[in-house]
Amino acid sequence: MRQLWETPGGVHPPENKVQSLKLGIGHLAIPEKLILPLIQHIGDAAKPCVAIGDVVLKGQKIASASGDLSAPVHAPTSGVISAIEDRPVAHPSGMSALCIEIISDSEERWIDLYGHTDYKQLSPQEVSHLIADAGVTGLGGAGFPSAAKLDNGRTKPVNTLIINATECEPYITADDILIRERAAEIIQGIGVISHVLDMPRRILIGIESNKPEAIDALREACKSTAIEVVVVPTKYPSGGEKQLVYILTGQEIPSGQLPSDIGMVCVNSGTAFAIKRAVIDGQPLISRIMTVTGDACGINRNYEVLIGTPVSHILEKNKFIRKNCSRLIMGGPMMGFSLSSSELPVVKTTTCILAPSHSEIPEEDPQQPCIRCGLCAEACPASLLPQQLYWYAQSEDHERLQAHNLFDCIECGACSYVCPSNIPLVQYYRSSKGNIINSRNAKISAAKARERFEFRQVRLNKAEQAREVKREARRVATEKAKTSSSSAADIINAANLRAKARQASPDQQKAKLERSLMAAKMRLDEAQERLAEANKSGSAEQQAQQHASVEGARQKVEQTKRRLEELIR
Amino acid sequence: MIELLTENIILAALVSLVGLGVLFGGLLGYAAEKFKVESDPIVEQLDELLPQTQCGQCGFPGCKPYAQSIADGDAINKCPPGGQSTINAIAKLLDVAAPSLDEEHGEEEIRTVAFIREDECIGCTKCIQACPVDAILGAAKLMHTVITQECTGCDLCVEPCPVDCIDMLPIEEDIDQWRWSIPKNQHQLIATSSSTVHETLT
Amino acid sequence: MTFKQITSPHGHNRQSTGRIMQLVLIATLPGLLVLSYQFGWGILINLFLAVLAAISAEALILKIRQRPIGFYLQDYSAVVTGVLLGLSLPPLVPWWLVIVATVFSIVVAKQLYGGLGSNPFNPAMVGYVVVLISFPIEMTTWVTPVSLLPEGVSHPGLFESLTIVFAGFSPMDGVTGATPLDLFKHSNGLLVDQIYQDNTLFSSASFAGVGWEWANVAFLLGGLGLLKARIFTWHGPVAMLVTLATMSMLFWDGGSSNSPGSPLMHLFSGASMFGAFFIVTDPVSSAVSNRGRLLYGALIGLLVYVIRAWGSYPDAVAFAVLLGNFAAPFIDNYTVPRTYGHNQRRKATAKEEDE
Amino acid sequence: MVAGHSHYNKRMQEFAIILVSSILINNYVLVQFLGLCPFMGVSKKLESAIGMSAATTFVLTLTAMASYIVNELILMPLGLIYLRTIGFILVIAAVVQFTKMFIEKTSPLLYRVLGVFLPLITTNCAVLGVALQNANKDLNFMQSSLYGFGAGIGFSLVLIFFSAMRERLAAANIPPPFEGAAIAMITAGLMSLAFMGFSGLV
Repeated sequence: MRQLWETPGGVHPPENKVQSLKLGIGHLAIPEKLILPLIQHIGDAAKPCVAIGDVVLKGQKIASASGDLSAPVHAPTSGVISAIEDRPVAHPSGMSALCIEIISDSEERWIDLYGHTDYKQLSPQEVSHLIADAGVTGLGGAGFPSAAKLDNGRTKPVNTLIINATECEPYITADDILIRERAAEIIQGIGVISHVLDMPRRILIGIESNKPEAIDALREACKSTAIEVVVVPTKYPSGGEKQLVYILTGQEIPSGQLPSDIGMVCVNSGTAFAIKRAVIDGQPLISRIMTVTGDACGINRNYEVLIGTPVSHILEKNKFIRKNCSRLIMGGPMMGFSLSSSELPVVKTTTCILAPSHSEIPEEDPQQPCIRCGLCAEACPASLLPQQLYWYAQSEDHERLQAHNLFDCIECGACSYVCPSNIPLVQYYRSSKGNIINSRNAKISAAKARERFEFRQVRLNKAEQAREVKREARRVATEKAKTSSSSAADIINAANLRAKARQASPDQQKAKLERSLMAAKMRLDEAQERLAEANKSGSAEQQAQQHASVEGARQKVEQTKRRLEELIR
Repeated sequence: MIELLTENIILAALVSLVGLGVLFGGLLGYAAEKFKVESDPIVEQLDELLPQTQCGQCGFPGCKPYAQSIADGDAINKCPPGGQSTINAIAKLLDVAAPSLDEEHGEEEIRTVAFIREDECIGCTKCIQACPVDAILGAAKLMHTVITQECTGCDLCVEPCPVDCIDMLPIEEDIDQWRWSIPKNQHQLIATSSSTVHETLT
Repeated sequence: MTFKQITSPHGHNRQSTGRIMQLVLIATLPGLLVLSYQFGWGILINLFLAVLAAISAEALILKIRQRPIGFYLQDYSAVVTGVLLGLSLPPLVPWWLVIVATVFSIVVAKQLYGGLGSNPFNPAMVGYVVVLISFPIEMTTWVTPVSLLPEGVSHPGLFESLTIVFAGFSPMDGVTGATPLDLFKHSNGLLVDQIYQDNTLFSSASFAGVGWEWANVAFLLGGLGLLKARIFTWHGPVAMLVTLATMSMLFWDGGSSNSPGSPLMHLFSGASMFGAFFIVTDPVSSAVSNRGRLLYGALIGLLVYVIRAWGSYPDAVAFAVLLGNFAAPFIDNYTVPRTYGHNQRRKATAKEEDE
Repeated sequence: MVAGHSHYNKRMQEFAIILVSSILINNYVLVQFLGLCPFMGVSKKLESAIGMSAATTFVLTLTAMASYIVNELILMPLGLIYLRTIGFILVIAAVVQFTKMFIEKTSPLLYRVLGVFLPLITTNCAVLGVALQNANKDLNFMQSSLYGFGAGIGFSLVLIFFSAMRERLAAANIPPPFEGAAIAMITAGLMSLAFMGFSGLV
């Protein structure tokens, strides 16, 4: 059995996973409208590449990635693009972001897909490009674009590929059911990933001990492969990337760095499945497995839900009773955030919709003062001092917060869970992190502003000096001029001399005269044409007028010719 | 010599103390030479803390002169763009109590950015000369526009514009600048029993 | 449908500050029973007075600061301070002395610093020290344990004790006597074995002074119960007791005349166990990290021994704890645990750049 | 050899007693209540407290030595005992001035942070107290300098612990009338209460 390491701290919240595992993966009716936010991942938002009114097929790309850290968005079903505008999005702030709305025609007409069952012939770059093009992002909840993560993995040698199937968050059973029903496809996905990462030495699947059926299914599927299924003791948060890497390998990811910096890549099992669908079946990421659970919902079950389905549509289909529900949570009870309304769409990172009853997750008790009892420090998996961080977050002492390693906090919620005084510690840390980042950015922009200001000062001084030098030269010249006391005649000659110097040299004058001669000739022909015209149709005084202008043009030609002969003599 | 001193005490007292004074004076003179000190680096650190808007609301032509005057003991609460956080930072550096912002120099508002209404701009370059950080793009008789990332919101350009086509717009927050706020200060909580409604934590 | 927005995490375990304080109160029961068995009704009267004074003082201050009284009193911290003071004051002390101690500890040592959680000193010990220094005579007259009472003399009954406490009558002679530590302090030249033979306090004791040894054992049991309930970690109490034992071992020269007593005697007499499990583990005023608590406990153990052996006060747990509290913030700055992803510990005063 | 050894042992024990008594038993700040103004003034930040305690220990040790020399070689033979105070003030002023220059050269930030409290060491009653007490107790040179050093260490120990505590109190929710110096005074009072536990130790 592989040696395991034990992470410090951690809590054991009631799992509540049984309710949603009674039934298999269900399917929902296609919602009438689908809302697809353009930012469903870490990085820059995608750019729409369709217009309002376009008819789109299922799986067609409707927004392309922009910038190096981004992911495209595809149409989850065939239909018509009805709007591209700002809509409220599932985000703790409750603010809105740019979304594309599709009215589905419920014909489910697929775009033609190009699967690559022989992905091994393709080079890792091409396969990674396929993954990127299919819009695959981390489905574990973070939403890091998978292609970017695998490319990171390729720049530095990767010796261990870890597939995260722990799913340590209570209530959520999406990965569990996916493994039970589609283990083989996940293994194929792992094959694709290891191909992209140039065959890492070790491939481990970390799964918690509270999922016996899933473990058997995985062992069955991995029998003939080099993949090792490792059963990890059940403890929240053993599923965090940093925690799982430590549990399986005993190594710690250095602060502020990625697992790829120590030769490891950690991918969620759902993402591996999506990668298989993207590369082998050519299907973009348009739907995901999601748990709908909580006592306020009549039916607790896992569904394969189209991305962009409004939460209200899902709740409707699961006998949801608004009166019983104390709050609506997207994600698990520990790290999920509460939604302000049920009209918000499901996105790629939605692992679960939790509608707990008042008894399940009761109203929050008001916060009592912190007695530094240290239960939070015992629960912290990153072995920080949450009570000191809270103390300095309260008094906004940024220096001390960073000295106590605030940015190593993974916001897992274990400390707030055990805090006897009900202090929302994680919110204190999130807002302090935000403030520190804001003040850091302000400092950077202030430094830039100072640089620009100093450069402007230098520029103005240089211009001033240049003007000064010119003024000086002119003063010296007039000075010299005054002291040389020459008479009035000399001054006139000097002026003439200056004028002649400015006269152009003879051959320049000849060229100028020739040009004016040609111009005069052209005007003469024009005048004659107009004269002929006037003779044909015009009245008497028009003919006289044209006659005069012809005469003038002819004289001009004569005059230029004469000046030219004079010059040649 | 010693007997002479021990008889008349006054002379002894005089000689000993003056002697000591002279001795220590000499010692300190020599030490002053050895420990010569050049310029004061504190101005640099103060300038670091100021928001570099070069707006002049503190009464000085820029941030550096104000930093210099703080080093020479000027009041530290004259910088409205920096606001209370800058005052606290300076107070922490100089280890003095942090006063509140001096109203006479202006209040601390949310950050604003200059914006030129392009249809009214006549291209007179007055604002370009006034902008301390060259954040306005344009040339004589050609269209002017403000580079929003570079503008520090010091509104020095608003006043010289003859057609008054520049106005200061607040920077609105979009979704990835949004930050969690610190929970309401629970010490003033008026909840008498545990079941009171905990108002929404925005 | 709109919903209320509440921060994550959404679940919570059933632990609460009030429940922790209640558990601490329950853990003091064994000690309370043994003490009142040994020393009569005095302890219970003290306890009752102290708790009453603590709650009313806290309620008064909360009223002045317009804070919701019910909400803050429900965390039982005032009751705990009252109980700790009640147990540490000598039985049959005058009532006003208990009131002064409790009101001073609640008002000055706790509420003045902003209520529960921001008081740097342990309120109970501050109250005890204030009273110990201002009224030395009342504080050092204890009651002789029940098994040593001369014939025909028994502990004053409840009513009689009340008259002693409130009306100020002096108890019957023979009822009051010295504590074992007192005896050692003023043993002026007697060899330890001599003290053990001729003084009844020790001769009929099993290992460290009649009555007191069982009280300490009872508090030890209460403390172990709290340890099992994971209310606090073992670091604080163990560090203190180990240091106290090793110090007394170091200076234990086989019972010569000026020896301050055997390690066993020190561990099980006076307020050692009570201090180790109920005062050193007060989370608010002690150090924060595990390594910090080790240092904090060791410092207190050392100071207890130093003052007991060479100081002028017989039992120094209160002074040692206050000195420990005084050093706790400094200890916290230098005992920050190593965080995940960092190769070595960082000081709390570390600047941004150094890693 | 044994005699030498025991003699050596006795001297070591004597030094230990001097040090323990000057650091803990009659600590200059919390038991003898000397040197309270820098104690209250500099203890807002830990860094400045450490800087101040180093400077004060340096001055105290130097003063103890210098005042011993001045007292033994000049004042005693000339019988000018009544000139002790003025003489010691002269010595202290010189030593502090020397330290001021030394610190300004080596670490300008510390010099800026200590600010007015560095020259204030001259008037710090603990420094004068040490010098006068040493002179009254007619100790030899080694003992008096050890007393000075012990007093410095005692002052530093208490100042550093107090500043760490005040930094924590800065974030506590103290009723407004008691914020700042008031709560510092009360905390110092409680600390001196704790130090009374050491009375009679030696």
